[in-house]
Amino acid sequence: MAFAGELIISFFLIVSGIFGFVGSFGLLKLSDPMSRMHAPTKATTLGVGGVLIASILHSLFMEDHLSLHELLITLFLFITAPVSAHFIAKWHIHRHETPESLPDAGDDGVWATHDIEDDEDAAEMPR
Amino acid sequence: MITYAIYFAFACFGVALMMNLWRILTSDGVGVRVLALDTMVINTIALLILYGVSISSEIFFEAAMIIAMLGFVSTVAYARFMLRGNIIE
Amino acid sequence: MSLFLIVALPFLGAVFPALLIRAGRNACSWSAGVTTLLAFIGLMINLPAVLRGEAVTARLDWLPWLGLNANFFLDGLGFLFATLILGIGLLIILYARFYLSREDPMGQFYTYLLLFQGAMVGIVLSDNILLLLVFWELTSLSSFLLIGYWKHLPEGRQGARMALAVTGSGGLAMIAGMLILGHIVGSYDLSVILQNKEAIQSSPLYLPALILILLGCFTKSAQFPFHFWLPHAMAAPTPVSAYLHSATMVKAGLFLMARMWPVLSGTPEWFYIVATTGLITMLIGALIALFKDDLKALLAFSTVSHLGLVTMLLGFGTEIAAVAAVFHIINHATFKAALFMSAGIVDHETGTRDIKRLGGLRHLMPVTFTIAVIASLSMAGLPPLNGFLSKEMMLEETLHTAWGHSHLLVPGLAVLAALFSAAYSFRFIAHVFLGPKRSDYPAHPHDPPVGLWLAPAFLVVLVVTIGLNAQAMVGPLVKVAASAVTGGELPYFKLKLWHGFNTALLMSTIATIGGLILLVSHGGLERVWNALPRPEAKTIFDAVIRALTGLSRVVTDTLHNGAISRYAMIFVTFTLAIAVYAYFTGTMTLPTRDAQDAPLLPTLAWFCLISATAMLTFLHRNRQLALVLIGVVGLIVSLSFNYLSAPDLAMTQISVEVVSIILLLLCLNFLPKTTPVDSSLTIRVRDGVIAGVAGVGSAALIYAVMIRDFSFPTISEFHLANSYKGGGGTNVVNVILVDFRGFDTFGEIIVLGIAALVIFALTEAVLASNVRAYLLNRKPEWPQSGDAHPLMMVVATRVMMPIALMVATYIFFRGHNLPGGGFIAGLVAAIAYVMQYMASGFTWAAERQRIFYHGIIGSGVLIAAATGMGAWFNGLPFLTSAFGYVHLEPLEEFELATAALFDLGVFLAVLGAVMLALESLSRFAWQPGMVTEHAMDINPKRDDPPPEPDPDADPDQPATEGGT
Amino acid sequence: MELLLATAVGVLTASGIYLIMRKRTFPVILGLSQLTYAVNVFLFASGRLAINQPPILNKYAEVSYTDPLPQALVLTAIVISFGMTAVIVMLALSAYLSSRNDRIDLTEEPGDDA
Amino acid sequence: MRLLRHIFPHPFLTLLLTLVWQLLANDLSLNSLLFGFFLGIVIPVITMPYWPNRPKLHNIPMVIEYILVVLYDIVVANIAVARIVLFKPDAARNPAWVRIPLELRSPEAITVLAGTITMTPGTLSADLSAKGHSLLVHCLDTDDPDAVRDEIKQRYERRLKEIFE
Amino acid sequence: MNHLIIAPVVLPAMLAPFIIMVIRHHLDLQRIFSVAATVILLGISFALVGQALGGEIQTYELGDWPAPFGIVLVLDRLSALMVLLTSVLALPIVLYAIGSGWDKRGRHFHALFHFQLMGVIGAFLTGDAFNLFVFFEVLLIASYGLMTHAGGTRRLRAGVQYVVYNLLGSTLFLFALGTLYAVTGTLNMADLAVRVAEMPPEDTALLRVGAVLLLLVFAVKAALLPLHLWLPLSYANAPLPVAALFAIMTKVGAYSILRMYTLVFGPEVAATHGLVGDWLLPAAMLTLAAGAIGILGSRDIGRLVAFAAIASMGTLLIAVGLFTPASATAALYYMVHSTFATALMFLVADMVMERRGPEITPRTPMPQSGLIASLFFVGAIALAGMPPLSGFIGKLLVLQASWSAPERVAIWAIILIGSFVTIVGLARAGSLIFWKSHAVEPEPDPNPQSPPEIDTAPEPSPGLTFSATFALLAGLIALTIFAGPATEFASETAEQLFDPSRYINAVLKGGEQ
Ligand code: NA
Ligand code: NA
Repeated sequence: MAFAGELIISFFLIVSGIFGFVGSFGLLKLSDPMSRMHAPTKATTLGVGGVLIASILHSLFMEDHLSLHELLITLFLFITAPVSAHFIAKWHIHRHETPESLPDAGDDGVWATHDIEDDEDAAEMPR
Repeated sequence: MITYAIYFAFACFGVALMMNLWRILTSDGVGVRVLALDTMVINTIALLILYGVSISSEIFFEAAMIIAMLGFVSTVAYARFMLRGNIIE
Repeated sequence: MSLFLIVALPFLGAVFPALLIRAGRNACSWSAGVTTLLAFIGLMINLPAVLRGEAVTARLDWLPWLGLNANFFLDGLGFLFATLILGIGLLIILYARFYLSREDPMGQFYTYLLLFQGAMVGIVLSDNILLLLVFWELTSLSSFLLIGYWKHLPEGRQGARMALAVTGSGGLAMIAGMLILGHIVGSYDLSVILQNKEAIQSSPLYLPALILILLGCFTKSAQFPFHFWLPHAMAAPTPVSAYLHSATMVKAGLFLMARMWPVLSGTPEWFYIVATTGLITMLIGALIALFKDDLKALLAFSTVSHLGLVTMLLGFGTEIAAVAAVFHIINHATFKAALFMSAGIVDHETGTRDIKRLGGLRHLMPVTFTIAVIASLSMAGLPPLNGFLSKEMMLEETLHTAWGHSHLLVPGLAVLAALFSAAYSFRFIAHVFLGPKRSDYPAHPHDPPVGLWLAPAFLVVLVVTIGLNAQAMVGPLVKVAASAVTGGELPYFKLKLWHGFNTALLMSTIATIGGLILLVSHGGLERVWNALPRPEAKTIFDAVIRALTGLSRVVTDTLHNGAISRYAMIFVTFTLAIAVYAYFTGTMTLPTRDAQDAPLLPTLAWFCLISATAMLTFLHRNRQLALVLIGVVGLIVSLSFNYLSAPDLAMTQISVEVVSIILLLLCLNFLPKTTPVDSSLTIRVRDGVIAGVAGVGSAALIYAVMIRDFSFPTISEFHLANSYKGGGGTNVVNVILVDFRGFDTFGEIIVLGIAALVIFALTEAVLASNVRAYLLNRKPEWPQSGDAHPLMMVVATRVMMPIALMVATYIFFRGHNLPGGGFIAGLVAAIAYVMQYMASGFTWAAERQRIFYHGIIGSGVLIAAATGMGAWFNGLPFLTSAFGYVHLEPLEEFELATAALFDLGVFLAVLGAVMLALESLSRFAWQPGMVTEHAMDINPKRDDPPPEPDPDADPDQPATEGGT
Repeated sequence: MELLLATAVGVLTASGIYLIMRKRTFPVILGLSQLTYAVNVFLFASGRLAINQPPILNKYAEVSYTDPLPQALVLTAIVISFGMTAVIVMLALSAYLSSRNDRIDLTEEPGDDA
Repeated sequence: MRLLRHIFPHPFLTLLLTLVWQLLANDLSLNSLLFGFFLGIVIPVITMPYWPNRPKLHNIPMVIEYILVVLYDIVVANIAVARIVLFKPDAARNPAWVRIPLELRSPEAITVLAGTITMTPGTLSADLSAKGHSLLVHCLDTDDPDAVRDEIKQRYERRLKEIFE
Repeated sequence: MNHLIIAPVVLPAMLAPFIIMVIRHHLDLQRIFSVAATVILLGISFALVGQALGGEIQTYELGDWPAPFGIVLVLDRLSALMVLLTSVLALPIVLYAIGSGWDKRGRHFHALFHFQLMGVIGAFLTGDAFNLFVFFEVLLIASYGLMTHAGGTRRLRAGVQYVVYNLLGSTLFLFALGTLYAVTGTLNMADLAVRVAEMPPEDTALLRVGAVLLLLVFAVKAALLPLHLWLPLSYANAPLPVAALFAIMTKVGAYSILRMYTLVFGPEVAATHGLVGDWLLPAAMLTLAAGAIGILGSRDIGRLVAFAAIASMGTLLIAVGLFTPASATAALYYMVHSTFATALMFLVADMVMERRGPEITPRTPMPQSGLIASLFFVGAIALAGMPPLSGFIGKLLVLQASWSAPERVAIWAIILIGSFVTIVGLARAGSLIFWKSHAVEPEPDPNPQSPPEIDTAPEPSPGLTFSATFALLAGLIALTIFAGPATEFASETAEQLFDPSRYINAVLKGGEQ
């Protein structure tokens, strides 16, 4: 049992290490800015998730008590990582893309980041 | 066995950290740097937890949790600054 | 009457005119006159005692620690001077009442005058040289006010400043001299000092003390080369000139020389310094007076000359010379005051004091003429007037005086001076009163009312009567005064008009005849005089002051040029220098601790930190990048704290870090986004070197510390031992913060609260200024993206914010036993709110929930303080904690501690402070039109509502939900 | 370990001091921030370094603890310097908005204090 | 009923927070359960003004199904991404933008979808359209953007629609 | 347990939050509470002085933790004197601020004012080195707010400099405390004294560095050259009533030097020998010179008084730097004098500035010119150390105290020449401002929209402002008249200071060390 525990823990540790590496390596290797974003948001998150699971298992198998609070960090990361990525993507769109370089936005005409009010006073106007 | 696995993971995340640093140091756009910093924060969380596992201590949990929360807030703040200038509007 | 009262009366009298300004001119002058008269009477009551040779004393301990005591004594010398001061003072008060015009503020005048009078009386009655110094400097100050009395005259201003500068600086020198003297003797009491001639004159400090004291005397008595201020002081109203610059203040220096005569005189140093100065002053003063066209200037230089005469006599160091000096002081006071008043009358009546515009007044102003002639002839030293007597005595004394090896130098120059003196006296008569009547006087001259001429007339009567019957009139007074000067028995002398035909008479005759010849040839001489290059004292003085001011300005502006970058450089350099000095003057043993080895992880972190710092330093011009790098540094520092067994610190560090970055980002929004290059490469290299040295210094210092053990057991051993049983917590850091050193924390939250208040106040101040208009019209520097409040962020926040608050609560409650506590909890809670503000905007969030951060801060501090004060009710000191364990079925046992309440105060203060600061900063960006109506900019549910409206899924309209 | 920390303090100090001698408010604030890090770590290290000995009392085992006092001091110092940073940031911004000039020196230039 | 709505503005949030507290406290005891529940009530009341509307979850089993699907996708697809990052030359990759027309209307649902897209490897939701009717997705490497779109709609949006609307 | 010792800290610490919480929007109430609290503070201070007069040193152990493990407040003669000085200064200044309307030109004046008092008083009372740092920060951050009160471009920019410079000082403070703790393992000042005295002679270098860094921190506060550079711009651009209050802040620096370098690193302590003597005195002399030169070279009145403050700090630090009981006596007397005189002059400068602007140039006359001129004259006399006011006595005391110092000639020369330059500078400024303006006819105003109002004072209640100034003047006069008792008190205080064992025993309860 203990060996199985060790095995599982080690597995999670190694896998998460690989994903953690991939996440940052992708950030370095991938050339275009949008692609770069992919690697860290997922791989790194997953990597951390793996470490956290390893930690839970470690306390379960090695210290004989159930400690789930690592799940909380996982929860945080799963909620926040997409939002962070979303913001950075918006920054990229804002800076480096034009309405023409993006696919057509359908009925809405334009993507939200490009939806800039020309008139300074527009905010005051009733919708 | 776990010890070696931990070392391996340490190495992976340590190298990851260095790569993030390299990104921060060499990028030309602030956006990528913010992304790299965000990744760096997440990697440090992994390192902290790993370190906790390696010494069988849970003393770092709260710190890791707070870093996770605050890393998000600062990333959003940087991004909002780049997008809107004013981060609280 | 007590001496205290005599000294105090003029000061008391000074108060009345100031209070009576509105009561009219007469009230002012009456009150001044009456107090002076009272003091005079008080003085006269002591006359019999003084004449008996007794010293009247009055003593009061003022500052025994220093030896500065209010001790007064009245002997012959003091009596003589006090009589002059109060007596002539009375006459001046009378004269001034009629002299000053309606526009002149009379009350002010008398106040200043009486202040001066009191100070003078103080000088001459002091039995303590420190006390004397007090009065001495007071005369400088009050004369400054009197000279500058006519504020509209630039000459008055400059003259007053010059007088103050010269006499004030002399006074400062005298302070040093007096202190030395006091130290030699061991007492500052004159009566003691005067007994210690031997000790003083044999002291190596005798010469410094002598020079310093004489500097005071010479400046005050306008001795060469400090004589130049006196003529410029003539810008004062004539009563002032008559009083200060003929009769009293300028004689203070003479008084002091006379006072100190018993212990200071009799040495070659004394003779050569004092007598020579006096002789030169007498000669130069007389010479210059001859060529002055301004009546008062003429009289001023004449005064300089006569002061020189007395100084010279005192310098001779013989008893008879001292008698002559005392006698001449009396005589000069009478005729010179009369002359000043006459000059004042002429000025008053004709509208000019320029001799070139005067002449022929003898018929128009017969009374004035008479007074002026008698006084002038006395000044010229003609018999039978009193000036003649003392001049004769002076000439006689010069005959017995050898300067170096020469027996002719002193008498010769004295005759020359007497000759000039006669000449300008004759000129005063001839060019003002004699000659033909003129048609171009600025006014219509005639004799003034009796009030104006009564005082000089009285003085002239004295001039004549003393001249005719000196021994009876002033003989006893001169005797007691002179014996006070010499400090012992005097040789026999008798003041009389006729000593037979002797050398002195011959010298007098030569002087008189020579004077007449000079008068006749004045026109020619004047052309020669004007053609000669002469140093103009005022020009030089002005130039010196201007240069001094200019130099000060340059020095000051260069040193304090407002460049804090340079101030900081100086600060750092100085600190380094001093620290290095302190280090190398100390001793050092070998290390006592082994350094721990550095595993991979810390090395990586170190590498990150160094790289980020280096990059920050070199690329700081890109401000946004700099903030990212600061973030890296903060992250690594926080990690290091974690690694080095400081979880509390790590959490605090990272929370503070994030809030700081948010603040900086808010601020950078308005600032330029890049820093231009302002310094040359040289400067940058210099700064780099300084910074490098500082870095090496701090690194070496902390390294040296870390590889050594504490020299003593640390106090924290107590904290570790007592944290649980005395403080009820296992997190020792937290127990230290809220209990062992709770007072620090109390101060700390107050700092934070104040910071927020300051930020709030600054915001208000800036927004109340014209900055507001600028902010309203400000355009963003770069195009803003659309979608200010992205949907994803808003929704994520709705979940994250409650969780973050939960985390804050958790951190708060566990802090006493595990890492955490009120401070971190407060920051986390604040960040939770910041998250909300970032998601939906400040206005939207603030509109939904108005939070009075002022109140939160205040309540936080008050809760902390109240918790601290709770201990008072148990008779224990502020911040004494209490804790207990509660066991409630079916719950498990839990702890209740007052420390938690204190920590709640901390929590609230932190939360309130951070939020108030952020709110204030956000207000800069807020614009009136900018009302955020919705939590998120894009909400498809709001824009196209579903076919069947569901009340529970209402769009987030403020109208429906905001009111709760 | 000690050497790493000492050099880190040194580099942070040097960076901070270099930046506070710049002529604009923003880099000076950055410099103060760096200096704050430096001094906080310095103060922390005055209790000597210990790894894995947090001052959280262990009720069950005899273990050694790192010196808690410098930690408490640094905590106070961090909070205080945070307050100070907030004020200087705000003040620098106010000064900039009032004068439209972020120079930190007030050397007498014509029209400088418009 | 109204009172209940004020006490429990977001019942699921209350539940989540109670759970979060248990995780934080990291031990299951009556004390922590009661206190966690108490906070789970108080904190949503405090934050209610910032979450005025009340989204409803209609299909609880579907929630669990969805979570499992997503977790599976994350793990599996991450391996794919790792392969791309580690072994595929940059030039051989085909990054692409994809527009996903949305049927979802609830902001919560859209957020979950966008988050899912980002967390599942190979795709990243970059932006919404101006009125929120389309989602802009970036693909790391795809030859057929339309297939990506269809799979997202089929695999995630469908389920979310059932959960939220 | 004598809770009175902590009362002067707790009172403002409670009042200020109360003001911002409850009566934030009611200026009148704020004023009433503020003045009332200041009066109470004054009462407490007198009571404390009364207790200290007995000569017994009292301690207050916060949290009931024994020294040196907890924080302890110490009431000895010196701390009592300083607390009294602070509250005596505070009352006229708060009255002036109200009378002149300065308190309503920005927000939170009264709250910041009381926080400032709290910081200053705490610094005087504390017996713990780190707690001293905390109170330094309290008083500093409150001073940042007061210095920038009411805003304005130049004030804000000067404020940035003031804050930056003091932040450097605070950083240095922490470096010093870290070093001292690292060497001695304690923070309590009495305990520090014990341990420093027992320091092994072969290991003093680090201690010396710590000690000297601490001294430099205090030197910054005390405006010792060349660390005084922050002062002119800050004080001249602060609201001048605030600058008047700051007269006590520089004294905090002087106090700390006196305290630390008699108690902990005293003249007898071998380990830190020569740290002060070698350079503090010359630096103090140069400070005096720089101040005096600055007075002569000033173009505006605020700066003039700021330099006068520097000069008087120079004189004070000369006395402090001699480190003998006699010089400490002189220093204490001069400290009180300098506080009142500087404050008085700042208030007078404010009156002038409010009426005719800051420049020292001839201008049109101003309302109440005569009265203000008299006050200026008296203030100048005090600052220049001319008789009859206490400045002269203080100067004599300092000169006297330096008699036995080897640097006597230099000290005397600097002090006396400094006085001379000061006199010339003040006379020049005073005659230009008050006399020359008398000469200049009220010219036709270039801006017709602001007609000169000659007879109306700019303050809402000039009665209050003048009373406040006269109160300070009365302080100076009292200090002069009662110079005997005052020096007696100072000399006993100095004796207590130079017998650190009394302090140590009181704090460590006879020393279980
Ligand atoms: Na306690
Ligand atoms: Na600091």
